[in-house]
Amino acid sequence: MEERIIDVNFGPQHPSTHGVLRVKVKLNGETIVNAEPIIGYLHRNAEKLSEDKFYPSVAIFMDRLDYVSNHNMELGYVLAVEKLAEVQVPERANWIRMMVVELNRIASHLVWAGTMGLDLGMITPFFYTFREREKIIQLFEMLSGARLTYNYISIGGVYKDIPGEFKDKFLEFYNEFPKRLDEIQSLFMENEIFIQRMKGIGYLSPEKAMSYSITGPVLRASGIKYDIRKNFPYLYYDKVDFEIPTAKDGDNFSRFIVRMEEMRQSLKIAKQAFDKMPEGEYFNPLYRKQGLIKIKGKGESYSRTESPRGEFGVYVIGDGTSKPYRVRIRSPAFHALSATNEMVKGSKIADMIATLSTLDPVFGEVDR
Amino acid sequence: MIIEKGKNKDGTDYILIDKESLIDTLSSLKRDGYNYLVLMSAVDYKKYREVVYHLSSYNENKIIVVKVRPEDDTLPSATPIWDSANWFERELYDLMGIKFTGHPNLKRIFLPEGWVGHPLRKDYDLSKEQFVNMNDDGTDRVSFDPKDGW
Amino acid sequence: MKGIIKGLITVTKHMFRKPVTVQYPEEPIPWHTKRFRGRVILNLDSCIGCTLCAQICPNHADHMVHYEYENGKNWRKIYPAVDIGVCTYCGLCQEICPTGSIRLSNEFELAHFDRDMDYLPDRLSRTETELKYHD
Amino acid sequence: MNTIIWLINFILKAIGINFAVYGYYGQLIQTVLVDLIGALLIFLAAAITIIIVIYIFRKYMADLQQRIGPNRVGPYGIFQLIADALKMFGKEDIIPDNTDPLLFRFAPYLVFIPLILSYLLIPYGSLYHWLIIFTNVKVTLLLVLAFSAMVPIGEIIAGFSSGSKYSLLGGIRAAAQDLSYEIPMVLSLVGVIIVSSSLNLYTISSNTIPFAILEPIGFFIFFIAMIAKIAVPPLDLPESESELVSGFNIEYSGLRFGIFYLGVFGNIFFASLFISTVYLGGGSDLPWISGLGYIWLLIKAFIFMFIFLTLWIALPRIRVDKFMNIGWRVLLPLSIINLIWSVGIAALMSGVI
Repeated sequence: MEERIIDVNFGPQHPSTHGVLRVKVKLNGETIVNAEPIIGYLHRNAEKLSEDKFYPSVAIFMDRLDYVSNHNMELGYVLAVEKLAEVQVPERANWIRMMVVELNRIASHLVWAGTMGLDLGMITPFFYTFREREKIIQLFEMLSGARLTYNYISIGGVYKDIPGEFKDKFLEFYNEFPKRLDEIQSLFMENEIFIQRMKGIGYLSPEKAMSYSITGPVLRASGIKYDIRKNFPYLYYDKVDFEIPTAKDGDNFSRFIVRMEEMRQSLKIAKQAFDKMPEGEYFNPLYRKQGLIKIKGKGESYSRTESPRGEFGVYVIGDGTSKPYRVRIRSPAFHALSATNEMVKGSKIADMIATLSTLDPVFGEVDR
Repeated sequence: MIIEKGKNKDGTDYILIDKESLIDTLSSLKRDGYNYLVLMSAVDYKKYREVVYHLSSYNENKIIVVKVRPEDDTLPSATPIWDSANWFERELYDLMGIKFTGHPNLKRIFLPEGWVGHPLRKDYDLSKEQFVNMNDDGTDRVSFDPKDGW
Repeated sequence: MKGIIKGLITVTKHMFRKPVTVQYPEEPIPWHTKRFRGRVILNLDSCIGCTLCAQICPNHADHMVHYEYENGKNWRKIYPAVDIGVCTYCGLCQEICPTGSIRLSNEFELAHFDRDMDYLPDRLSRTETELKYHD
Repeated sequence: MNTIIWLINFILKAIGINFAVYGYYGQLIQTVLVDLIGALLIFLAAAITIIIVIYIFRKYMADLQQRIGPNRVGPYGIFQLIADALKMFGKEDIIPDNTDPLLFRFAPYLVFIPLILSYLLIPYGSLYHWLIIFTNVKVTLLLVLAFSAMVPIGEIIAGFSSGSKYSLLGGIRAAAQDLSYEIPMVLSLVGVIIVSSSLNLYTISSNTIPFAILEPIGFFIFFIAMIAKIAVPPLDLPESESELVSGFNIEYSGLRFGIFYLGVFGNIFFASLFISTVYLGGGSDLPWISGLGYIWLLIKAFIFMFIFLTLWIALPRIRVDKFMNIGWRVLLPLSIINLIWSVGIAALMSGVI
């Protein structure tokens, strides 16, 4: 029989591309011969926009990068500016930051779990994960007054202190969440169809993962124990007790296991941060009120943080004015996406969808 | 050849090298354990442009910054050393207009083909709006006329 | 087969749990806090026209306009106007205001019958409830 | 004589429409008229059933997902489907450029009409008490199989004539899936035919011992084949929303899309009726049991429907090649084993052994 290769464009409007990814696929029947991801449909050039804004205003754009883990994005930027402008941060603020960042990691992974279920044709886990995420968002709303774009972590601290009723809600969430997570996991983990769809699919070797600069859960699922929180501790990650889950196989199923386990570890960190939080100031008064436009720095600094998708870095260059000269963003999912062809070549269309969903790209951040 | 050595504000070491020794330096650094290309960025300092490589390691806790100033905006490509340099270099070409010789697929990555100018340059003309349309054969076309195309 | 049945049981268990959705316009939102960052509101009497809010605004939603209102402190008679269409409710204007005259209320029901998104100082100084009554 | 036809006849005569008095041709006209009204009623009944099934499905899914479900149109949202249908009628019927217009227009009816026709073939009640059987020819099972084999052809035609690559892939998948479930399904039914030595659904369903007990393997195969036939998750391969956007019906809009949509739910309910007729029959001579046969049938069918819906809600989609593997490498050998098994049972029952 004669082989006929057809070109199919998956996306930019497609139910399972997590936004506006377009994948140009060459298909032989249902087998993928070549897959070329094309990005840029959500490009806003946040790097250029940042250049004529004051330092605190740029944090607003960071919120819009990875719109499911906004606190992590803000933290990356704020740490870079704090290094640049030599800002002192009170201890309590750092603990609060750690807590919200870890809670946000859970929220982000929950979104991922739900949408991965949708990609595989399961409708129900999506509702359960979003129910849990809603609780986290309500906690965040209690803290910052916004539901999605928080603008909570500020240069020199955090904007508002933890309110009184937060403790009860947080402890309620802390006690209930592991049970709910087990429930959600039981829908996936032992399901034979799910295992068939995930085991051995989308294999990424550790060498290739390193060559593609992949970080985060995708790298750890390939068996490399690399986490910025352990390797280059920032905030107080060296003072809390947690583990970095890894898996050996490098396939979709390992990525699933790693992320599921990471949620449990994050909850552990958030609880420790909440317990270890000292009383005291939660912001540096020098950089509040009119101090917002007095943040100045000369030189360059690069901050490395572990976002839910991997290493999120912000490279800020200041020229001594109160506006940054250049802001450069390293987005983790960008690199995970660049290895798509490596993972999906030779597999079926359905496998490509599953693989793309385990990479967990968020296009606000990939396209910037 | 190392022109300048120093420390950045965040405490990392940086070296400024010349364009000819870039590939040699990068591959020798990779042999020394810097096997992780964290970030490639380009900065427009008006008088000259600078390409910055952040290198780190997956096994050890170290980081180094390599800077190079390309005259006439061309640099040798680092794709043989790291696969991730592929998209990094496409991005730098797209937004800063730095051409990498030896790159397998040097196309714009974010903006449509045919876009006029490179937005991250400091002399980019922000006053003109550009409109993107699709030709009949599926390629992109850019024009300054808002009424053009559909 | 065992895993499939386990999943089915998990799903069926949820039949006996209460729905978590809130029927919004009829029921109030139970978690709505006082801290919620809603529409910007301006106090005309204390504004000194320092333009700091317009400078810090990341989207240039906040801009200064001339407005005839005498409060004794604002001798240039310029007051902030906010284009609600591009406002991101980040709260930086509230943070930077030296007199506390611009702040974020917790009103979020901003639907009107006209499409005038640009809130001039006069409109900005009144709450949504007052505006609705006025309509 | 059928109860419903008798009722129609009675009502017609009561309001003064009676051609039967005008001799032979008058009687013929009367019969045709009564049959036409009966067919219309069946069509309406099927449409209403489908609407009820969709409503139940939405509420049931909402319940399992801790939501409320439709609750705006009418009390408890019961008129939501009518509102949806009105919206579908109001939509523009778009026919894209590079389609085959005739086949494109024709395909939805090829899916829907056989489905409605196959509703006519189910024996709803007993032959002796409250007769609610519309057609009782000797080969109803064959007719049902013939009608249900037409449905995938409609899907394939829809997929191929749309002129879109997604729908082409959906059409190919529909063909592949059709081939891999239909042969085991028919073979498992052959077992039933051998044991009951009849092609009539009424005779099969009034077998004293239900076939689910006599032939558990056949029942299992048939159950899986039914999930594949109705093409809902976990086996909604031709549609597979997250991979092929909407599969074979991607280019359809308005009323034609609505027909496909109704077809899915009509198929679910028909599959539940079919499986409970064939495999969970179990007739009885007692009049208070067999006289209320349609109630038992409905209860069984609803149980099966809820099983199908729960599977839809809870399970991920099987990959297309894996399902073909299951069809050819597991179900087909199993159905041949089942065939041998049922020959043994038939011999045992007829006293040969």
